[in-house]
Amino acid sequence: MTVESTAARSKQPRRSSSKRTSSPKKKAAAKKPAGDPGLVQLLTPEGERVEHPDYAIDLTADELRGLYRDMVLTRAFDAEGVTLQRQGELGLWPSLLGQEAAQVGSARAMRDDDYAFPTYREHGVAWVRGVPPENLLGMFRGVNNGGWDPNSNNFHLYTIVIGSQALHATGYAMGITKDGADSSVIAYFGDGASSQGDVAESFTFAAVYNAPVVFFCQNNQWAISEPTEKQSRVPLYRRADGFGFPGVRVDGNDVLACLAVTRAALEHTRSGQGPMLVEAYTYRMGAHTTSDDPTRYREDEERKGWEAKDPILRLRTYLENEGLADEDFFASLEEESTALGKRVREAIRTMENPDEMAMFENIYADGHALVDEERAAYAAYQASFAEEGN
Amino acid sequence: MTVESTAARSKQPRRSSSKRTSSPKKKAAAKKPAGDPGLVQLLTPEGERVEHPDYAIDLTADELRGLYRDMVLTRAFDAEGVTLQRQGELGLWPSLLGQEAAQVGSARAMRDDDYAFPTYREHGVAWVRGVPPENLLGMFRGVNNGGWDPNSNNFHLYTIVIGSQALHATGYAMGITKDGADSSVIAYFGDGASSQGDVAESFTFAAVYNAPVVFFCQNNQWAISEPTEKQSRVPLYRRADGFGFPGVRVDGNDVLACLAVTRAALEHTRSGQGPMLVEAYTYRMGAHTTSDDPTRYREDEERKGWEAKDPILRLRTYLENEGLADEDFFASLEEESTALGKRVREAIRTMENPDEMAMFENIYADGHALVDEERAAYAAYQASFAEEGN
Amino acid sequence: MAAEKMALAKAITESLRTSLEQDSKVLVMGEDVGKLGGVFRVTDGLQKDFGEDRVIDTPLAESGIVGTAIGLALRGYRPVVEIQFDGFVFPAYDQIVTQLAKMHARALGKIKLPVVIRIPYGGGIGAVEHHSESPEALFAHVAGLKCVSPSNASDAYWMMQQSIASDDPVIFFEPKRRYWDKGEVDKTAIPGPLHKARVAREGSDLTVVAYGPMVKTCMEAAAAAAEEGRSLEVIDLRSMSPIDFDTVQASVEKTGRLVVVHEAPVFYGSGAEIAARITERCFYHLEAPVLRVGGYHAPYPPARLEEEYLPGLDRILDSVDRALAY
Amino acid sequence: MAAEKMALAKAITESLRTSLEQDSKVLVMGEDVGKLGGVFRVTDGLQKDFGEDRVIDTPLAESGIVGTAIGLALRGYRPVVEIQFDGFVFPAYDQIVTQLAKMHARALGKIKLPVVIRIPYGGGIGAVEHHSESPEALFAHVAGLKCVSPSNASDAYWMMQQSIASDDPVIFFEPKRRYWDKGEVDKTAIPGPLHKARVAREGSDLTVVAYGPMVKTCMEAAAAAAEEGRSLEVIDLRSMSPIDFDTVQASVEKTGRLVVVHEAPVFYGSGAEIAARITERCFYHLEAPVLRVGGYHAPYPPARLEEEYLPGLDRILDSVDRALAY
Ligand SMILES: Cc1ncc(C[n+]2csc(CCOP(=O)(O)OP(=O)(O)O)c2C)c(N)n1
Ligand SMILES: Cc1ncc(C[n+]2csc(CCOP(=O)(O)OP(=O)(O)O)c2C)c(N)n1
Ligand SMILES: [Mg+2]
Ligand SMILES: [Mg+2]
Repeated sequence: MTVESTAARSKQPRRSSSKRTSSPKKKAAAKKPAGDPGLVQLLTPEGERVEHPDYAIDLTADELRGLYRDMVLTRAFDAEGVTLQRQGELGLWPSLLGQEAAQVGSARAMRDDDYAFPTYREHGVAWVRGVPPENLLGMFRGVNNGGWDPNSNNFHLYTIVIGSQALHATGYAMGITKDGADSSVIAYFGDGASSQGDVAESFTFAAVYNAPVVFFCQNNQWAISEPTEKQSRVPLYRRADGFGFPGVRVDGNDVLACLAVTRAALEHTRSGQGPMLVEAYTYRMGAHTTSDDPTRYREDEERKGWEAKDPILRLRTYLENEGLADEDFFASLEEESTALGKRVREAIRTMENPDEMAMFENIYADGHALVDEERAAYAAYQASFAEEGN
Repeated sequence: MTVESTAARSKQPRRSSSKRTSSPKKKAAAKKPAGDPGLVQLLTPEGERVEHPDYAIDLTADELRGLYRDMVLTRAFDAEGVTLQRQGELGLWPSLLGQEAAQVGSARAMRDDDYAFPTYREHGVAWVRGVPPENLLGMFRGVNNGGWDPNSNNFHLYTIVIGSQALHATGYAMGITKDGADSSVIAYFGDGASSQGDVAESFTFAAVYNAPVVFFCQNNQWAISEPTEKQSRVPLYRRADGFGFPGVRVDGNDVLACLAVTRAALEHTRSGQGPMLVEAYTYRMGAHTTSDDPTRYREDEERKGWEAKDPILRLRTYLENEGLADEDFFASLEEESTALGKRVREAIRTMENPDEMAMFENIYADGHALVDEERAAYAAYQASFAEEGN
Repeated sequence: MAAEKMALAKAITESLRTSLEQDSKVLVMGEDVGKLGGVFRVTDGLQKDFGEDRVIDTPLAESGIVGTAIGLALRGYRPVVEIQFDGFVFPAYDQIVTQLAKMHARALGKIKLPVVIRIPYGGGIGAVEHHSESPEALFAHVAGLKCVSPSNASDAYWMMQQSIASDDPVIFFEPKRRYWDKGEVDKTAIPGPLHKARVAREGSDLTVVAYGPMVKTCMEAAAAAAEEGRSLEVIDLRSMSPIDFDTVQASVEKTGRLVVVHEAPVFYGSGAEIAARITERCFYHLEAPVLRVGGYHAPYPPARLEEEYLPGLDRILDSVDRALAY
Repeated sequence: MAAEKMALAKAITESLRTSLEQDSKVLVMGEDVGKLGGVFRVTDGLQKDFGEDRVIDTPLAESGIVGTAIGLALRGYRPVVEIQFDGFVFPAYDQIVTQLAKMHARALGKIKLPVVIRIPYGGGIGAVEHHSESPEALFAHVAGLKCVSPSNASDAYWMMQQSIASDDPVIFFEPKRRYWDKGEVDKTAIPGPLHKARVAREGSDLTVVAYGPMVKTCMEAAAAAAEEGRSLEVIDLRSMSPIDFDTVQASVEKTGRLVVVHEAPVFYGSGAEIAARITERCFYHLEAPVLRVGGYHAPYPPARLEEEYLPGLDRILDSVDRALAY
């Protein structure tokens, strides 16, 4: 865990915290969500707390501010990623803008000993797991292909080949069962990824072996230029049913609902009932990556509609309305954001290129004669320039 | 169509045949199936006709005898395959014993212009489509890798890599839609195959493009030594639902139900509603192939239990009880079976080995310089022996 | 003379457009090929003009794309499939190797599968992992497939149409880092055969064989060598399966020396096949062993190292020097 | 002396058993590996003795098998995966090439993936399509993987344990048509390094390199050649990645001639790599070009033609003659 994470992740779900924010009075006032009854929501876009029969949540003011802070800081360094790409410091940046609640909420549901298998956009999950943002940026700068130690935060490397990590997550979860442990795993993937055979196979394996894995699908409505209807003609959460495990759709812009639903899903897996699918219904507010031009395939109207559902805004409204955070909190968080952006910027700008001999390293754990030969030949070749230079 | 098929496949579903066997009186007497309510059944193992609210069927005596004859003859030449393998005439034979109803029933539901994509065990489907049995045996003798012309009977080649053909079937169905035709496609595969990513991807493509394809899964309870529970923890027909199309489980040993359900499924696809999944619940009575030894992994008890549900037996009982076929019919069918066995045996025994130069043929439609070179070199090499021999 | 100057990517677009126009059975399919026009804009505008029925955005599943393309081909269509990047062809590898490549033989010729698989390949564009690979040897080894790669706009234009016209499956490797390089395209010309190599520059001291993105680099190397008084003959192979060994042989019989250059790792790469076969064909002509310049036996490195990883002028000339020193 | 005579398949069984006994992290997984003991009975009895938790029957999905094996390895396990036949490895190819091979490098060494993938490979058993292929070049080209193949029971026994002990992914090619061949296995011996070639027969006129199933055929060819007064040195390569070029080079420097033999198609096959590299290393020693004997550029043929397709004594000796005629 690094200092920037809001709170140390607990070894157990934080269910017994004492100070609760939703007083009975408040609870009584809570409304049923207005929208899709199949969509789990605990906080409306307008910042109103609503109850859901199956998913209760009861957080301290501290915890609520912590979730808010996680989302704000994630958004801040994500924006920095976009800027750094524009400035040529990064080759590419896949922004998570709009998906902060899905990522922070789900990741905050995890225990330290749980394991996250991300795709390439889970900067918010990484943040919560305590992976320093600079580490994430390295691969988009082109200095490595990942390179953080997955085991130091139980946060696997980003996986670019769509869907592959769902199987790694499942295998890891199978291993947990073999160890007799009660940890769990979250496999993150997108709406587009749901079409990959690997994801279907991971559903099969997880179901057959009762593996403790939560499949967390961020349906951000788009797979680059393709809307979700190009991947499925029914809501994605329903996919699970055909494999024999439950699926649920949660408002992916509602951090409370994401936290509550993922927590319940993780508990479900821990109890030996096998996997669960969570579809977080959200929106990719930005381009697919900095290389993408969404004006070619989607209307700005659509984006605008989702702006009203912003995950950060609604929690802020709630915090303000309930008097759970004061101006100082917001002001100091803004400073913290700026500082984080600066820190990331500086870290990137001073990030050194790898030594060219690194090409020949870490290909094999136990070595390989050809690699040795090629390394030596390359070194000799490089040395020949030095000689010529003499 | 070859002469041995019972009846010319009609261009339209044979719904308007005049002479019906189930008189109103009989209908009134029909019982609801006793077993799993989710399992569509029209003929009990005891040979009693039962009704199903969603699947009516009304066949002439001729048609019923035809189905019976198809099953008997299929079983006959299938048995011949096993014998020929034992005698060393074939390298391998995958017997369909027990699955005659699933195959004959589903195939009889097809129109001439529909297309079947089999796996490697659909001898009964091949039979109905009019593929001469000898042609099927060639690949198991090792004289070719399939080699019949798929387009002459709209029956694709056997596909050995599990699950692959589901995608071919789906693509073919997508082409039908593009052509504006109202043909349909059946993709055959097994319970084991349901785990393959390719099958899941075919579900996705078929659903998204509304492709007219019926996924016909013969759940024969085993994938070599693995019971279906190793592939799924819920009934396989439910898989479809998560992809947004209907699935139904039919008694796979009930040829009437298989015909009725597949007919309805094909109609469903023709109406532009996209794919449908049919799970035919059946049993592989024999070994996986002649190379397999099922005593290593399953109890003979199980097999015995299924013997009582034999697809041929129950139709015979029905025909006899209803007076729809007389002794002459059964006797002459037995002769016909013997004759077919003999014909296949003779055809196999006299089947010539391919010319060795065939190795170099049909690799490319438009030729390939290296193949030409290798062909020439091989011919020269062979000729060198002839010279030495002189 | 109808020659136009256009970028290599644009030449492919035009070629696809022409094919779509001329044959109603031609389809274009892949991820994001529709409205977006593909991540490299190679299919730009095609869906608008030919409709969603012929220019098809597919679900995100490469095995599904190739598998359904096979089915469409069985129904009489001629699908041109786009794989978004080299590193994403592997989920489709099974369908390509066990089905697409073998079905014609399996059917004793009664089935033809005119499917083109377009793969933007190779490095040099500063991309993240899986976006810079050169997997051609993994396809060329497989009988039933043909593998080609244009190095310039004109070849891109013609070879694409020839590939679509071919009744065999063709893996069409597009040198993505040359997409924006412009060249003359004469749409009225009569193109040579698809699988014939081209002598891109004549020379007498040593033959350099390359294809796709490396042709340009080798031409630059030849120019640099010329300044040092060395005459390199550069052959643009164009086709990795089949390989036009005759053209290479003729050149090596003249020069006596051969260097093969490709981006793909050298180990088990196409250079090995060329070296082995040309050595057999030209044993008495070779003054030096065939030398190979290519990628190392390593995963494609992060972008900041790719200049070191990829064969460049210096590494090519170093091998030329070594070959000439024999 | 503890040597026992046992069949090659049995030696693998014993080796797996020993590994399962010695390291509780070792798992065996695949289709039908449990009760059935695998279609070749290589895992016979293991599930009975080690339980379903360690000898795991998997769903019928090769990508899933390899993908979950990777996940298990990430959790600290050492999975030994069985692919039922050579032709069925391709659905797993993406996981092998893009994940298994590259994750160690992606993690800058912080992840190790000790996964063994067992592939019964090669022909000669009269099987139907997809059951007789030799896809080793498709794996050896890929950095991050190691590829080995034993030719005899003793090597099978030791190389399997060494592969399981290796912290790198190993593709373990089992010469299925030699499964029933018996050989001495000394379980108390100290085995040589996994990737070292072995001089299987000494000779002076010409070197023959082979691995896996072809070693026996080459030994027979050498015996036949000896009767005609020709002394062939036979090298059992044992490892296709890395390749022990030093051993081959030493031999070729002595004999001056090399024939490489494998079942896989020659075009882009391992023989190409060996020919190219040995020609470079031994340019002045070679009296003849390196000749290759292998499969044709064709899908593996139906069983009735495999004798013609596969390299046999005559075709090997024909190439030997040709090499000696230079
Ligand atoms: C196997 C594979 N095919 C194609 C790509 C190229 N690609 C990268 S992201 C992407 C879309 C992914 O969409 P989704 O799964 O919804 O995730 P999102 O980007 O929306 O987070 C595609 C097609 C890839 N990375 N891997
Ligand atoms: C991709 C692939 N993996 C493995 C095999 C080996 N294999 C042949 S049949 C079979 C079991 C198939 O079971 P199922 O799908 O239920 O069909 P059934 O044989 O019962 O008809 C297996 C594993 C194969 N042919 N293809
Ligand atoms: Mg998405
Ligand atoms: Mg089965």
